[in-house]
Amino acid sequence: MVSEPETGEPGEPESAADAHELAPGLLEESRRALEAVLMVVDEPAEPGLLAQLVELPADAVEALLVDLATEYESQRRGFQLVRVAGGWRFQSHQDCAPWVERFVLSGQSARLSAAALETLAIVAYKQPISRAQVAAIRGVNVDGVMRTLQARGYIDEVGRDDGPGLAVLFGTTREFLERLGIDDLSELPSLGDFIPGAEVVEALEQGLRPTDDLVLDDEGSAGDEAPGDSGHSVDTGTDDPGDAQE
Amino acid sequence: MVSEPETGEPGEPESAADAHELAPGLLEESRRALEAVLMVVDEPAEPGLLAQLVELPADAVEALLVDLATEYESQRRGFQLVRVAGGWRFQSHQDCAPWVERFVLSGQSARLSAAALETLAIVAYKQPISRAQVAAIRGVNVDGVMRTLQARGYIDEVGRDDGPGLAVLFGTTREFLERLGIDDLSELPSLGDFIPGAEVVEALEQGLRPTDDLVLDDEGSAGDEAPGDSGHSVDTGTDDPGDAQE
Amino acid sequence: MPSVAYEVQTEVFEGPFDLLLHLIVREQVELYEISLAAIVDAYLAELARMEQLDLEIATEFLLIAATLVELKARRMLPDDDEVDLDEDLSLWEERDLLLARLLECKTFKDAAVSLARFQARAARSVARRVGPDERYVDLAPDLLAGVTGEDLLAAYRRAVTPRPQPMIDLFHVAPIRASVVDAVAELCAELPGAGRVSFRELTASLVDRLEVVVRFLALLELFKQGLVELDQPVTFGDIRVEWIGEASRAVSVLESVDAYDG
Repeated sequence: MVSEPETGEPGEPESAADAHELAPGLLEESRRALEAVLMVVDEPAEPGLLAQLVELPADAVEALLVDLATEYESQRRGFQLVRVAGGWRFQSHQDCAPWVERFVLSGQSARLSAAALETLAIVAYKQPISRAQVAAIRGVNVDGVMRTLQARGYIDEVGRDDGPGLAVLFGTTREFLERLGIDDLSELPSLGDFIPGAEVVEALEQGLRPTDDLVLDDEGSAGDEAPGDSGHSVDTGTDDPGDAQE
Repeated sequence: MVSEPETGEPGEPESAADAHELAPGLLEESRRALEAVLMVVDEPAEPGLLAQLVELPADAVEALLVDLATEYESQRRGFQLVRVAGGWRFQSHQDCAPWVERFVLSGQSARLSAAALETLAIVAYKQPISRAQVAAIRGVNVDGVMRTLQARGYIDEVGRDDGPGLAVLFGTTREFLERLGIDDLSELPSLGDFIPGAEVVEALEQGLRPTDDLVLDDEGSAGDEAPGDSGHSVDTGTDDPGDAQE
Repeated sequence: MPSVAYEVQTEVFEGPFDLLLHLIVREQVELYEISLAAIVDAYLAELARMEQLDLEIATEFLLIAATLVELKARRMLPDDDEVDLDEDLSLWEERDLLLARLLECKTFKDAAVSLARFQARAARSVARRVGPDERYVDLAPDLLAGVTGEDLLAAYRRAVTPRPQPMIDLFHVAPIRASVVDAVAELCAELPGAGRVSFRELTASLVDRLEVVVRFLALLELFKQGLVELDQPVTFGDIRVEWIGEASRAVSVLESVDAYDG
């Protein structure tokens, strides 16, 4: 129902995206959608997902993105659209690195991003936990964030899951405790009777199915909701955090 | 294809930033620096901070940002640069909401209940205010609602009452401004705008009149109960408490 | 006393003001001449129906009930000179206080609606909160500076709070353009011979709210044209739909309907 009939307008066929013979209106709508989404995602967005989003063939999306990147470059924007780690993202332009460094050094941004803090919090409260489980809870790929947290020494590998995948399990470090000014994990504020959403419980269960709930229980985190009582098979709708990170 | 915008080419001196008579090269450099830095801020960046960073007067920076925002709008970008909660930030364009909603998990879009909204309104307009004062206005215990609002970052403790009880006083947060999309509290409509109209006052007055006829002559003038003339068409302006949150 | 057919809907009233405002402002506007007695009775009835009240709320409800009952009693007294003027005055004072509180409460209710509107508008945009990328990570001295356990807890709660599902796979992502014309056509095909169906059934397969709204508009259109019978036995209940027209008239309907675009 979307497909605007191609109007006779030939335009300039030299652009890569135009080569796909998309109607100009649709093209602009798609371009805007891509810009909007890319502006707010906190991990590089895979072309496949973007293609689904705008319902265009992957190569048309790729062409649109290349066009956009060129356009920003020619407008000498302070940001650029780049392809990294298999996805696309906005970042500050390399030419402007000194400004950004200055900003970062000013201490104004010397904090974890909201996304990173959430990830860290999940690891802190649910350790030991695999990357896939964290991703399932946050609903996005967390590889980059987890790498950053590990590089900064806040989290580290603490073992492997017994399950078939032998997933690496993460936990917080001594350094983390020191930064927070506490002696051990039991000093973290208790989760109390806070009940997370069903899909979170599910995500945790999924990942730990082979080893069952023991793993969670002998860890100090207070107020864990009993994994048992969430047995109601919740339909999470999209249980594909797994392929979100692939 | 996307209309090729005018690039940094100097030429139209009508721009607000140009009015500051900055050399075109410097201007462009500053513009790029701002774009680069705004790309990495995770909360609205205060003009003062940005000004310090690019070493320009704050009003010149402000003018540059206004120009940039206009430029993105005219280029029909999928993102926009906005001033909110006392600072500047990039965000996805509101026109693109349908796409972004489907791609990005935005935790903050969970809606507030009618009770929470009313409580929030009281805090917003009467801050700093204690829990007990809010409860007195609403006529119900508000502890739970206040906790929720605090946990979700809308309100926070801002001090203590001087009175004997040293009651904790609450106010709205910067996040509240961000979520409402306003720059500061003065952008909220004045509370006076919501004072019930004459019809409502009359209905209340009428409903709670202790005497059918006028025992106390100087109280409530006669003849205000002409049922005919105020008809049914009175718009009370309220929604049902139940569906206000939809 | 005329028995006012008073049905307080099974709403949850969030407090005595909520209830009283509902009784006076909403109902009275509709029925205009409602007596104080009826309001008081409805209020008391509602109070009786509330099974569990915590003490604090109950007290507030009861205080107001007391004022109301007093007002009602005063109104029913024969209007002679025996009335103690002091008592009378204090009753007026109480009443005025109640009035003032009701007005204040109403004011904030309306302000809340306005806040919700702001919020809904702002929610159409999502902020970029990405932070410096990995190129800059090593520059910052301490990423956890100023972060407390409470911040961490808040972040955890944010992270595990249910949120809208990503719907990439389930939705056709293109903006929905539903037209009433199309919906009328569909209904004209579906309804004749279908007997009595419920609106819920008619919209069960629709995913987007706009589509449901458009279907509803289409139904109203058909109703206007006398082609369907609509019936809603319970307020806010399901609407029952029955085709009463001839199938052949459907075509002419189509031409008279405007197109709505999402």
